Amino acid sequence: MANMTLIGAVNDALKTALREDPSVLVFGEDVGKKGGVFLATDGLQAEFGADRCFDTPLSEDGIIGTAIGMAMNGLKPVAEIQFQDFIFPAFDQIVSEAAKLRYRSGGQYTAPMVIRTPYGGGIRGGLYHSQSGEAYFCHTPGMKVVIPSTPYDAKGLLLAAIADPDPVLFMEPKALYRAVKGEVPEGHYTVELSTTRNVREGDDVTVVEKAADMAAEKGISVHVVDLRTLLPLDESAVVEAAKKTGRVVTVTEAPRFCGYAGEISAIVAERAIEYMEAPVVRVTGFDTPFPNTLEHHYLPDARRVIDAIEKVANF
Amino acid sequence: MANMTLIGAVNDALKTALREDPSVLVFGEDVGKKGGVFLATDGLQAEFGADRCFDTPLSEDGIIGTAIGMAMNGLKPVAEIQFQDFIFPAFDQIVSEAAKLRYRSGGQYTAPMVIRTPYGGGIRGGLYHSQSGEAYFCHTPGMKVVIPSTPYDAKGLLLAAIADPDPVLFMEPKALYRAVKGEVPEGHYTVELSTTRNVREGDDVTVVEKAADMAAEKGISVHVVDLRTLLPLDESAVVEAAKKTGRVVTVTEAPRFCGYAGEISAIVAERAIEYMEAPVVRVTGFDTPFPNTLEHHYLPDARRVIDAIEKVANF
Amino acid sequence: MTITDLSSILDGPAQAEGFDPGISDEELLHCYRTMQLVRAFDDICLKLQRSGRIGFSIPNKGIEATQVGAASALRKDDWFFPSYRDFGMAMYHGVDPTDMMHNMFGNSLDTARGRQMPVHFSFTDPIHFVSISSPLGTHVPQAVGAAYAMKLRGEDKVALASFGDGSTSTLGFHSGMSFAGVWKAPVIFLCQNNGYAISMPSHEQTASSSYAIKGKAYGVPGVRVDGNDLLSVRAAVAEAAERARAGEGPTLIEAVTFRMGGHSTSDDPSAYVPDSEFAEWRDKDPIDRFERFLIQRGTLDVAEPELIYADCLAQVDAASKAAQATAPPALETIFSDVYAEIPDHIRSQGQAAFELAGRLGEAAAGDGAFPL
Amino acid sequence: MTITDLSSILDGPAQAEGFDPGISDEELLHCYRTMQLVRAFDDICLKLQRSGRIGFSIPNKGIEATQVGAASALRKDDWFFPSYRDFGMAMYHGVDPTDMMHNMFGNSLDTARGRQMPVHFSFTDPIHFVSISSPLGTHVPQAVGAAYAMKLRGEDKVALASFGDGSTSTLGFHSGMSFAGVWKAPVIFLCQNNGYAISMPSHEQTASSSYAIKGKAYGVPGVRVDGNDLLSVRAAVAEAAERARAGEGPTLIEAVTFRMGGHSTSDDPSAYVPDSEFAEWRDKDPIDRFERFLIQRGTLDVAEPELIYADCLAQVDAASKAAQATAPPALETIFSDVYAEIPDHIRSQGQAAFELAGRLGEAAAGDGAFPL
Ligand SMILES: Cc1ncc(C[n+]2csc(CCOP(=O)(O)OP(=O)(O)O)c2C)c(N)n1
Ligand SMILES: Cc1ncc(C[n+]2csc(CCOP(=O)(O)OP(=O)(O)O)c2C)c(N)n1
Ligand SMILES: [Mg+2]
Ligand SMILES: [Mg+2]
Repeated sequence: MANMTLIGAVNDALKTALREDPSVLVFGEDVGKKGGVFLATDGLQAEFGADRCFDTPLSEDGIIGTAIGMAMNGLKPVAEIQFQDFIFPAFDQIVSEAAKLRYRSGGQYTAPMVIRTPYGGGIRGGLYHSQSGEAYFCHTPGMKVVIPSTPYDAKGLLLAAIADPDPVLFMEPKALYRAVKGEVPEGHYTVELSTTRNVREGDDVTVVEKAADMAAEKGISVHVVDLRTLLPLDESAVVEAAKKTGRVVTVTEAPRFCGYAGEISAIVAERAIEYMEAPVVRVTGFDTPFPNTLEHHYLPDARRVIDAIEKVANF
Repeated sequence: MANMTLIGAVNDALKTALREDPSVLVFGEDVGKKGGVFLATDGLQAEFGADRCFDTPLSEDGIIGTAIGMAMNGLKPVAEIQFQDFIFPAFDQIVSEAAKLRYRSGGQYTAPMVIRTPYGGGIRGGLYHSQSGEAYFCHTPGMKVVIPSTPYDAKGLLLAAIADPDPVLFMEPKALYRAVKGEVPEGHYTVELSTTRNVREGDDVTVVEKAADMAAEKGISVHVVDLRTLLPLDESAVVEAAKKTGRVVTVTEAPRFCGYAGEISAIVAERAIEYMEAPVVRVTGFDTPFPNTLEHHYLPDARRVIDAIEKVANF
Repeated sequence: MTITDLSSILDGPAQAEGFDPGISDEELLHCYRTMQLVRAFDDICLKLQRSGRIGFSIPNKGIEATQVGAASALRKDDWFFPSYRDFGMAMYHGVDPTDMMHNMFGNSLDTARGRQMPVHFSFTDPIHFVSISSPLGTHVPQAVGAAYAMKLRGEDKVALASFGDGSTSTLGFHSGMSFAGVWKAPVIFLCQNNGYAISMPSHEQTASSSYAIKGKAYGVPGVRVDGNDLLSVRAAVAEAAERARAGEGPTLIEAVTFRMGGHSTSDDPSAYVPDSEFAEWRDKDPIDRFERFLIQRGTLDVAEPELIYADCLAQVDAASKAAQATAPPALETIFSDVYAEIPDHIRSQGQAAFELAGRLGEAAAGDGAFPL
Repeated sequence: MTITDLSSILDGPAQAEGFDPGISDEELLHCYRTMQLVRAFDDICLKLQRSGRIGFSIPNKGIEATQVGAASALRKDDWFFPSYRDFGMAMYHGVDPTDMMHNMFGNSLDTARGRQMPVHFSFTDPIHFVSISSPLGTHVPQAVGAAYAMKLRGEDKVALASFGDGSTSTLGFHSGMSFAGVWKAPVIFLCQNNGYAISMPSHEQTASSSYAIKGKAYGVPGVRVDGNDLLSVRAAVAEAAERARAGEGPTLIEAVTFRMGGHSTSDDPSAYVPDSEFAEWRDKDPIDRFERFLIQRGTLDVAEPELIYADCLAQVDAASKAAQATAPPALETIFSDVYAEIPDHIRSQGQAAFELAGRLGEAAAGDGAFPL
């Protein structure tokens, strides 16, 4: 066990995978000599050589396109997209190719690969270094989408993603990179994909995703579920948690309209509406691009989450 | 008035716009000499010349990227993407650029333009000539997303989209291109964006989007709402319709997970849950890529819609 | 642009007395027969489409030499990343036309399990003929990635990415060429310049003086060959493969050819291809030219072509009958192969679909095996 | 790659006795002063960033001649599609450093209304300096579209798209060059080859022999100039602009220069730029070289540079103070400018935010004006 930051756990997972499996490769923009703009790949090129950890030309389409070809042909690419905001030039490769290759070839060709990318706000990145684009990929059958929120999960989920037979988008909450620390086992272990984590048990309101402790002080008992894998989602866990309290608040940073939080609401409205004692509420980023100076007003932080919890609890 | 198909109405709208406004241009792959693979732009190059209706190199990124530049600089581009399935190479230009230009420049630069594209199944197009990707764009603040379902609406909405100061994705249901006919006024008229259309009045179940007449025969009175503009949505109209019957079924062809139908469920669960007398149900494409031979099982057709209406009515 | 300025073996060296193509007669005949098989397949597909039995097909008339010439220069363990207008490559290496017909009908024996449109083949045996995708250009960087894997493992293999003139404008062309140049990946880029991208003439697609010259932007050598000359294409690809296997990196080959028909069975080229252009190219038919060469050197008897074509037709016809007699895919094929394992939400959607189909009496034979 | 093989005016013709640059002294001095202003702006931004008053800035040291040389060859009614490392172009044409500082602080007078990161400028007056986007390369086809509009209306204007060496690998470069070539659009592509794309050395970015040669793939003439020589860049851009205005289409200019520091204030180049490379380029500082030229020809007095720089510093310092004294944007700026008119759903989200901020006592001065 070692006490690590979330980004340290990512780095450790990559090292573990590179050591264990010679078919694993790590590449992307600036991941080699520089070790990544956030230093997630620090030290990898030095330890594993420039054949297995290397920089690429400035083309996300090329990064993902070549990764798919590698994955088809026996390698296990772990590609980095420097910011999730810059994944869109590779959207066609992800949505049309990685996600559909197994299906369209009847399983003859597959793309087992991992796309790691930092996402989310909180670093004063403005429109293009802050976005949370999970919904685009969660609407894409064939993709898996994973978001860790603790160092332990980051390493275990990343190793599970690398071992997975399907393409996985691994979204790293960059605001948490160095903000959270925790115990992380040495060597190989995995956290099973498509399982949720109960962050906190409670009876009054179910909060889906990460949330605050402050509501409890106001006498509301909050049950918090961290989804960990957004797709394929463990829907039953969400439905059970919703039924338990009869009140649901979902929190995501992305814009609300057609976002992931809406999917949670829809699942609840379809499978547990008889249990609901209050509106199913979403606390999300606004339906605007991501601002810069005022990002603290944009983010669905504790103040907004608590406000929603109180409203739902007192409905 | 003339009796026209939906694609005829699109063609008529384009001609009307080209005639009225010298800044309007129509371009894309094969829209010139050939008049488009569906013939939506038939005759335009002959009438308006190759300066105003022309073919482009095979790059959707180039089509949308140049359209944005034209729109910034006083032209009114109406770009065609041959199939919505092929819009993804232009995803970055749409999501990062067209949608965010006004915001990031404080209104100094804007991209008033229309992207027309045929979408949806029903033509045995398999994975890549059948998709309904509206959710990707509806999760993108700054975009408008419009879908007509009658010839009258097709012309009026397209002319409204062309006159709109914001970028509009105009998705044409290709299965309806020649399957529906209707009266269409000559010359200029518009159908206001962000207004819904009550296709049919009823009391028992509200069906959002296009649906069947058959449920009525089974003694269920169905209220059908055609959204027409998916973003910005006239949410109040949806909420009112939901409250009226207390039972809601939403129909879309796209995969369910994180799709547009879920947004409707979420709005209802947030704003009208007290009125609901049954689960809010989605009838959608499955969470798989679009198949070919079995597409009739994949599509949310009348059999599946009626099944859902009955379940909800009898809940 | 005329093709006379191109390096052509059939029109050049092959005209000389005693010319030795360096290829066995058996191999020459296999190439010839494969071209005829492609044409027979096309002809039958056209009939099937016109009679409504299949929805769509893509004709190859005029470009058979490019496909077959390229395939003949490569080995069975090389990887093919084809376009939809390349299936002669698969035929050359022994893919059975019956397996291709299963795809045309999207039936239960289709390797794509009826999920793709016709002509979107996928094979792993006897060659890696990688699942064809409709979005253009995406396979180009994929071929480079597959080639990187070969290189990393020290294998003696190459990847071929084949695409049309129009596809050079896609992002995949740009990224694939960029990465291949930098990585010196063992990949061959074959640009089939067949005159048009649907209705867009090749000379309006780009202002560059040729497609081959585009290699300059990526440090990738570019060559331009007569695409209607099987020997020229074969020679160019053979040389590129040799370079690639020797670690010298990628090559871009422009094969100048012509699509002697519409883009697909849904397309009418008369709106945009001048008659004169068809007439000009008719004289350069790649099968006729190769046939004349084989007859001239005595490899083929004047009477044989007709017999060979008839034999190919019969083979394809039998394939088509077999495919038509095969059941459509089972309902479960909608829900499987999205992931390695079917996740809960897809499983329950499948169960609902199966239940509904059963209730409405629509479940087909085989649907009972629904393994959800 | 050394820059000595490049066409350079300062090192070449300008060395000759009686050389006439064909530019007025006033104009030469304006160029010089603008380069100093860029450097002063950089220097002050670095201090502001190090002291935590701004979050981020992008240094321009070493590439001032490329920016200012290019701008000086264009007119005020031309359109600029810049990268984030181009603001000298705006300064040259008279954008006030105070307006730029408002952006660095993202305050209420920022034209981007505090929505963008620092250095992402947008101006319409006195020039069209089009809103800078972080995603690389996207502005390249946009410049081509804007140029198409100019051409269609028969205007005598050009668009300039400026980008780094790394950005030539993006899709936007490929599509923009393709379309411009075919359309003969009046656009100038300026590739600032400054040695690196963050940590990626320019010679690993592509296997092509230069960036200028990439024009061949698109039928766009490519030229390569000494980017640390203001006169060379100016001459190349002037010629390209003349061609464009005459209807002869686009030009790709590679300006070979060097980024004398990190990619941004967040970057430490010591991990990937060898010291020797910095040393080599230090001697080629574009301001020093131009300064020597001006002093030699008597346009500038030896004592002036220091005064000019001090003057620029004072101007920028005043700008920075003014920006710091300006209030942050009002809360409503989150919700406006998404669309021309605020739609209902955004309006109600804004109302909720405003209500909450009010309740928690967080509403700032100006928020009361929330026009929702
Ligand atoms: C990304 C993308 N855009 C558009 C299309 C529609 N489309 C199908 S084939 C084709 C033309 C292709 O031309 P070319 O690359 O020259 O190949 P050819 O058909 O001539 O062999 C087009 C535009 C597509 N399949 N993918
Ligand atoms: C599409 C995209 N991918 C990645 C990035 C992250 N990024 C920002 S600057 C940069 C390097 C750009 O290099 P170059 O084009 O040479 O410009 P320079 O910074 O050297 O002026 C990268 C990779 C981005 N902004 N956009
Ligand atoms: Mg072609
Ligand atoms: Mg650079």
